[in-house]
Amino acid sequence: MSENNAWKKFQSFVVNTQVWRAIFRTGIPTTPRQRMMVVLNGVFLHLHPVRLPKHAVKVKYTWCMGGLSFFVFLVLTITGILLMFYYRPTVEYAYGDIIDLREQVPLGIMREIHRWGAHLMVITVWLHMFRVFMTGSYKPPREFNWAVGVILLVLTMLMSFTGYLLPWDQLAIWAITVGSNMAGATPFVGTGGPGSSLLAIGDVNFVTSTSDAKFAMLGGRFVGEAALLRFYVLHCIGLPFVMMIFMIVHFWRVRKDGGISGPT
Amino acid sequence: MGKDERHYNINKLNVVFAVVSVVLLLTLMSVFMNDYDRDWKDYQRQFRTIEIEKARVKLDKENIELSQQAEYEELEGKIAAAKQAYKDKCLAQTELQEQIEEANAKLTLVEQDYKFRKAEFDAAKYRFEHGEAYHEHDVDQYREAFQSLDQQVTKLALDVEEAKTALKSKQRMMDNCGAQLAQLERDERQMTARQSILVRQLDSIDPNAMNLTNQVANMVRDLPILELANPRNKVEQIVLKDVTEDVNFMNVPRVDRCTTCHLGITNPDYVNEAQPFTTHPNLELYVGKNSPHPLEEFGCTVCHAGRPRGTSFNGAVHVPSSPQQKKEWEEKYGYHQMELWEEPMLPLPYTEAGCYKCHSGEFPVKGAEKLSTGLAMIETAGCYACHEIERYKDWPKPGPNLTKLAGKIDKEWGWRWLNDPHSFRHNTMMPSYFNQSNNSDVVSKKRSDQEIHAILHYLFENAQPYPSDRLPIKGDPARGEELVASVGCYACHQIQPEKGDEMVTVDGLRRRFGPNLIDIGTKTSARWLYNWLKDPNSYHPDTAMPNLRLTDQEAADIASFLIQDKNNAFSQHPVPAVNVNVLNDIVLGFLKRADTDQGARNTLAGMKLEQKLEFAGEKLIAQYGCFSCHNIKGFDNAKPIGVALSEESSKSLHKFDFGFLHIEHSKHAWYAQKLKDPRSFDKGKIKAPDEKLRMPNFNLKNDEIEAIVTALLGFVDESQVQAKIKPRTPENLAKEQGEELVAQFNCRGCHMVEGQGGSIHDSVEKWLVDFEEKTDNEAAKVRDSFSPPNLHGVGRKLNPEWLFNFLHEPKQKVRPWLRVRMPTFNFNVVHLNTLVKYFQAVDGDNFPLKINVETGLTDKEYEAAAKLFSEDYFGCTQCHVVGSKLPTGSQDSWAPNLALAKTRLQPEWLIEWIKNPSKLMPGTKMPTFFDPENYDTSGPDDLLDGNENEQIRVLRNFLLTLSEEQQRDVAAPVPETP
Amino acid sequence: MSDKNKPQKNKSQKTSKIPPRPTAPTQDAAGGADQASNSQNKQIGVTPQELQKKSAVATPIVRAPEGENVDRRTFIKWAALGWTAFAAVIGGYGTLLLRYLFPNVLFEPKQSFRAGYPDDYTVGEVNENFKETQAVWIVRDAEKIYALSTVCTHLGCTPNWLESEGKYKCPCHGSGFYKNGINFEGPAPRPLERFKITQAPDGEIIVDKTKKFQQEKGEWTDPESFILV
Amino acid sequence: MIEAIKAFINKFTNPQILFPLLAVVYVFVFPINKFFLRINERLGIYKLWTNAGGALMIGTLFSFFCFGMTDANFRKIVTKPDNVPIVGLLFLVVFFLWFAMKQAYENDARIAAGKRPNEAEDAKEKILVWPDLVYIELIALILCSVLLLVWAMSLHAPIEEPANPSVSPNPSKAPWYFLGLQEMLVYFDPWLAGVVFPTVILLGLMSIPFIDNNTKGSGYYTFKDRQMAVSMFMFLWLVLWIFLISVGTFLRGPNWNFFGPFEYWDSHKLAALTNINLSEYVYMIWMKRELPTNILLREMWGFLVLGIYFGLMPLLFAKTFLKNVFKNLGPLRYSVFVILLLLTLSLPIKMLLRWAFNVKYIIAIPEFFFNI
Repeated sequence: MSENNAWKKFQSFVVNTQVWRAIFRTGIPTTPRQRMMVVLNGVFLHLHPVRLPKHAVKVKYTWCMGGLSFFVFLVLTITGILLMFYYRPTVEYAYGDIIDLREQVPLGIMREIHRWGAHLMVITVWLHMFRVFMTGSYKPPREFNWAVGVILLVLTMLMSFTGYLLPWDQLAIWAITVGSNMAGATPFVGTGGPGSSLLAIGDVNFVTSTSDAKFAMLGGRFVGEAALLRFYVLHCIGLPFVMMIFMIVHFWRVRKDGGISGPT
Repeated sequence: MGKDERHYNINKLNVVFAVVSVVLLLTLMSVFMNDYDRDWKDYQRQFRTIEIEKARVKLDKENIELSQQAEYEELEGKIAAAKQAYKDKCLAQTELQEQIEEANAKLTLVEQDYKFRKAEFDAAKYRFEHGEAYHEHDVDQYREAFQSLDQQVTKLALDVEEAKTALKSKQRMMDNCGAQLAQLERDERQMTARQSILVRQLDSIDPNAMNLTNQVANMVRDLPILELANPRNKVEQIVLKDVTEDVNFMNVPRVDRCTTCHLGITNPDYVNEAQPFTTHPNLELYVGKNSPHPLEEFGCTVCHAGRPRGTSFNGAVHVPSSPQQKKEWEEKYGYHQMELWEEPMLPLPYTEAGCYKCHSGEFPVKGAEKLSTGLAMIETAGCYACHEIERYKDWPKPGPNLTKLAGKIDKEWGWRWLNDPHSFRHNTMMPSYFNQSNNSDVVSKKRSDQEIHAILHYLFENAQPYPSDRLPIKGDPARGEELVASVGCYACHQIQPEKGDEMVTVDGLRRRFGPNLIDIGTKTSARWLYNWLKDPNSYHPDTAMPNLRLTDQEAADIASFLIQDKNNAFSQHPVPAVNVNVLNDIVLGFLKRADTDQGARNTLAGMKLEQKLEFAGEKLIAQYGCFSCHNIKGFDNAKPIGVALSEESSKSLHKFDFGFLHIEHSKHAWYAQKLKDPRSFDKGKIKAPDEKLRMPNFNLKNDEIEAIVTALLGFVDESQVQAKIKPRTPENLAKEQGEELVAQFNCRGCHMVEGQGGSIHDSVEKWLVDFEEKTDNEAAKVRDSFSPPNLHGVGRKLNPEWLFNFLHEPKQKVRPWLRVRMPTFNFNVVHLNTLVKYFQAVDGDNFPLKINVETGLTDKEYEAAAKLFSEDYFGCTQCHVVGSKLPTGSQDSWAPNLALAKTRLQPEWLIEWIKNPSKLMPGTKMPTFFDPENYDTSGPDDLLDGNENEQIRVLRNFLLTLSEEQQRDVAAPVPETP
Repeated sequence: MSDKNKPQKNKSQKTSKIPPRPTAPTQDAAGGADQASNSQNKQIGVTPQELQKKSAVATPIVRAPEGENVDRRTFIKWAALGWTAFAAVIGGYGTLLLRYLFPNVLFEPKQSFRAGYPDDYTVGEVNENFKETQAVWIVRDAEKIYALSTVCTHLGCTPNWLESEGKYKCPCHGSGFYKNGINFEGPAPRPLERFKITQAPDGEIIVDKTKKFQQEKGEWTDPESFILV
Repeated sequence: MIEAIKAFINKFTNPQILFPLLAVVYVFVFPINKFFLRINERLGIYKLWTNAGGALMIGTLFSFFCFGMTDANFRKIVTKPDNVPIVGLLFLVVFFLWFAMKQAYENDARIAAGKRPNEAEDAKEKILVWPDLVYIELIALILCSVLLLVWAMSLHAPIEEPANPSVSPNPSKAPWYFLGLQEMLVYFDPWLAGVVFPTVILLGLMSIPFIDNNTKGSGYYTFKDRQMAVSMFMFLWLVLWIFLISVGTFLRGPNWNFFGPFEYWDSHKLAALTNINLSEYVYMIWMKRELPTNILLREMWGFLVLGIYFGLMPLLFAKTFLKNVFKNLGPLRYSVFVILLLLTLSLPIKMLLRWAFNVKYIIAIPEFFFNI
């Protein structure tokens, strides 16, 4: 009894310290008001509105795919950052570093999580899109956010594509070779694309193997050292940066367009 | 206003916004221009102008040449005629042409049909094979399909063939009609090949030669931004995977961009252009495509140093070769040296230093005259004795042995010598320790005087007695003089009273291999000289001075000749007395190093003068490092005192102390200053006597310094060029080690080895004139006959066993008429083996090479051979010595003793030698009896059925039967021991 | 549940009026355009003409507040200048990025090599000097010189040149090619490829492997695929 | 017996058979208009979207994979680390398809009965986000983490031999989510399959909200309220995307030849490639003459066909069976819609032309890399 009392005392002391109160404004959310305040006051929970219509809480309706996509993105960010400690994007070291992640690095399973997470994210994003379509959630006023979503889908696939090269094994370079050859066939600005020969003055060709779309992508005429570096930079910094921006817009618009869709 | 919740006037905001936007736009544009504007683009533009000019000139020349050729004109006419004929006759055959077109169409159709059916057939075949292999249900069906397709394909193949034949026959008619024209046109193409290349070149670069669109294109392609696509101006680079750059953490591939501006570097047309477009000198050796150092494989900076990735004048870290040039560059290029670059370009005078990092195993480095001279200077001056240099790790001490010093000189001479060796012998390699810039003040001078006393005292006290014989016979100086001139002393020694003004060369240094023998009478006695000449090793076991196997009389003659020369001025230089006070200071200084002040003073007080001198002498020898060059008792295991130089020039410039001297801060300037006045870096510094710089002064001339600095700059870390260094194969090692010995024993003083050396020839000629009463012309003509032989090809030529023995004890007289002697060197077995291996390796033979061949002769063959040998045919004895029989011909063509052939020569080599001597030894005096051009008819027809190979073989076998003792009826044998 | 007011109000704005789009105008100055597009959405099936008209009306982005409508001309002039310059700057940044993607030098291994002079090759010869190092045969026939790839078009093995039989024969699966590179036996689906071949100003042959010519595409007639001699 | 089944499946899965079949089945499963809807109802296909139907679909898929796993060739392809996600994707797609359609049909039934959809009923009630939603999310995240960790532990991420630019594996495949595009490469040149189509797909996706002006069906699952939109989307999503990815992953082997799921990937397998351009059809086969040298003259038939396809067809459609759509959308939206539709259809059309007539290119101008 006294023990319990002491515990209570200690608890109330902790909860009433200035430090505690400075951090946790609302206290333990036991009343509806506190529950509201928790959501309203927290920077992260603030993504959500305070209350939602019941259908929007049901997994049956939402499948939770958007949230999972975001979660997997966070997992990928964290594991990705950790992988960068051990990975050097050079033709000399890349392959060996990947091998060492499995062979030597403690908890090198990080790489497996990252790789499968990447695949998972592509799948969850697709399914999210599928759900949004099936519930007609792209309809006004959410047209713009649907477009943002499509861009995020593309970015997800580009992230996955750029990451595919980094292990620098046969699977990697040939997959990227197949992919980048398509860029080489871009109309007008790819050497193998229609109209590229029209971008010439006299005998001087302006679309060459060192100045076409594929080159801009690879930093070289074929998948090599420069491509590895470019893909690495895009994968680790460039695309995530763009993606973050679009994600912010996407989440903001979800709230501003009236939260999750629902029947009128 | 407040109502609108506005503060600024929107009009004003617009104006401000417009202004800042425009400013930003302009700034951005200047960013582009700033990036676009690069020096190298200007150079490339300039180069193109020159290129166009050159191509135009060439084309004009070509055109003129063509127009002057009658053939060409004729051809042109013919072509015109043929064209007309083609037009009239062939093209007029419209019917035939239509037929061809038709046949062509038919063929295309049939071929496509065939192709498709064939593809189906192949697929069906696979399906059938696969089905049968895996016992599939439908295999019968597959078989049927396969078989039917097989038939179809076979039929179609025939159709195709038919269509082809049809087309071909038609086509041939047409072709035949135009065959002449085609041939003529081909001829024209061949004739104008060079011209058309030039035309094409001009088309691509010369605005005047191209059409308007291309002119526009060529302007557009180099515009800012657009230049990303297909610019004419671009950075050229050579990436070298196996010539690396050291970035401290690792070696990375070297990236040379020099050719971005040095555009004509491999093109011989630009020899007369100014920098940066000029051609590299000596393209056969450097940079040229077929040279041993092609540009693509070596780049530029691995030899020249500099900052390989730089694309601007300063960025490449050019280094001027003179202050004038520096000034010029400052004006022209805004030159300043990039300080934080460790490997600035080698200035022009020192460029050869770049050769060393790969060629460090060679003695000397062929083609790098200055570097070789520098290395030879280092060898002769014995720098390696104090400064560890990898290349000279096991070399003997360069100075004479001092353990028996008392038998050679007296103390007074010794004092004067140490005080100032150059005043006795101007070009001695004994450097000056005293009277230098940091010890010439009165106090130091006094101290120096006593130091010399102490050193000499130590040396004399510790000298072993030299049990020398008295001169047994009185020598004749005149004969001595002749002997010195004839036996070969001048290969290594000179008697040169005055400083000459000739430039230092490797060859010159060979003649300075031994000391200048001037004024030797002042230095030593005839008795010592006699004993030294008779057996140098008894005085100095490691000396390179060989034993010339002089008779007592000869030795005495030479000694008496040499001793005549005296230097009285030197002898009169006063020698100060021993000054105890100064000596005490010196001793006390040394004592204090290991003791307290009081203790040291106590010890000093207890020492006698003798002891003090001995003590100070030992310490001073240790301090000055005398033992590095000389054998001195008590210093057998002392370590050299100088800085190790093996990778000296890889050292950071920060580690060089420039003191208070106002000289350029560069390695080469530092080296040059150090060599010129080694102690000058002490200038302005306050130092105790034992802290002062110790490096002695070699009194080097400027050209000598430049050569040494070149070598020093070459002493760098070799890890960058590992891949380019000659592989350390047994052959290459044998060569390296052999070359090392050749240098150590100065073989090239007498012999040509690998095309270099034979320094003695001049003095032989002089001897012929002075003592053999030859005229200058005669002497010049026969000097080679009276000089030591050229050792070209001896590896293949000589029997290794014989060579080994001969080098060990050269008793046999191969060329009995020679006065110059092959002396007996103090070679040990390792030396001998190394030399034999070396000569074989030079000739590309593996050691040991000894082929046993059948050398028997039938009587008939012997007879034939003897005939060939005789005067009637080849007349071998005209030139060759046989045994003791001298040749009958003139002296200038005398040749080696054939009686030694049996043991001395390689039988296989003899065959080739007789066949074509000048192939083995270009410029030999041995006549060519078998004309290599018409070999099959070259020999005498009446012997051995005129079979040349047989003739040579029997002659060879015959030669191998000759000996000193018995000879079958060729020449009367007069056996005589040499 | 007790405090329903605030979120409820929020909700009603958002959800009750869909469709059409929420009418509550956003409070910024540039609301005109927004409103225009709102009205557009109300009536479904707007014709393009209508759409254009509406947007044309909506273009004046900035309503000049009272007291500032002094000189409309100057106003537009400066605004136009400012925004044009600003747009140019944004374009400039894009160009900057684009240019940045194309370096001035490449570190890739060289794809072209010098192959001596036409006279180094005899007519009818298949020169194998560059087979090992560059994977190229250089062939000279009566008229021209061309460079053939030594990569079999079947599975990428390296065929051998059989001088006596006058054909290239692939050791892997038996594909055969004539001297000119046309396939005639075995599984190879198409002829060997040829490379770009040109002459340097000094007349030396330069083979550029970045450009390929395939017979089946009719590229062997391209003037860069051979040198006339 | 088993071998016979496998042989049958091997043949049956050939895209030439499977794709048309799927296209036909699709029309009935996702009826695009009233006519097909009636057939659908008569055949009882809608029962797929009941619990039993779901069990049947998942069960069939599951048993197919179970059966397949007994075969070495099948196992080898399916268990390739990077192919595992696609197997998962197949199950997920089928499940969620059923899940969505089930709810849609339930709602449709309610609406038909004059009630509001389930979601609307639910929406009346407001729920506090903390803790309900937050917890649900947290649980989802935890489950997802468990899934990822288990997956990571049980399956190594692939790492093959070091990159070698001179040895290309046969087949060389793009990452799996691009295999739909790579599959298109069989029928279209890279500039279309790799650049134009992906761009059109993206723009098309983004334009969906602007073309679909049906105000019904927002915020709840429904089929009948947006029959046409859902059906068309299903064609793109299931047939042209998921199906082509599966084909590219599982059924394309060396030399990009087709291999049945139980077939050994033999790199020596030959398929007859006897394709021919439209121009060759016209000139060489029908007119029996050589191709004209003038490119425009040579390819004018192709341009004509394309002109008709993209120029006349929309007009024709607008007058006929898309009359309502046209009225609904207005000319501009209709144009965008119909062009997208035609582009979408061009893939199956080209496939059919290839299979049935060996047509290689409609327009073939290799000189300018312009082949369609």
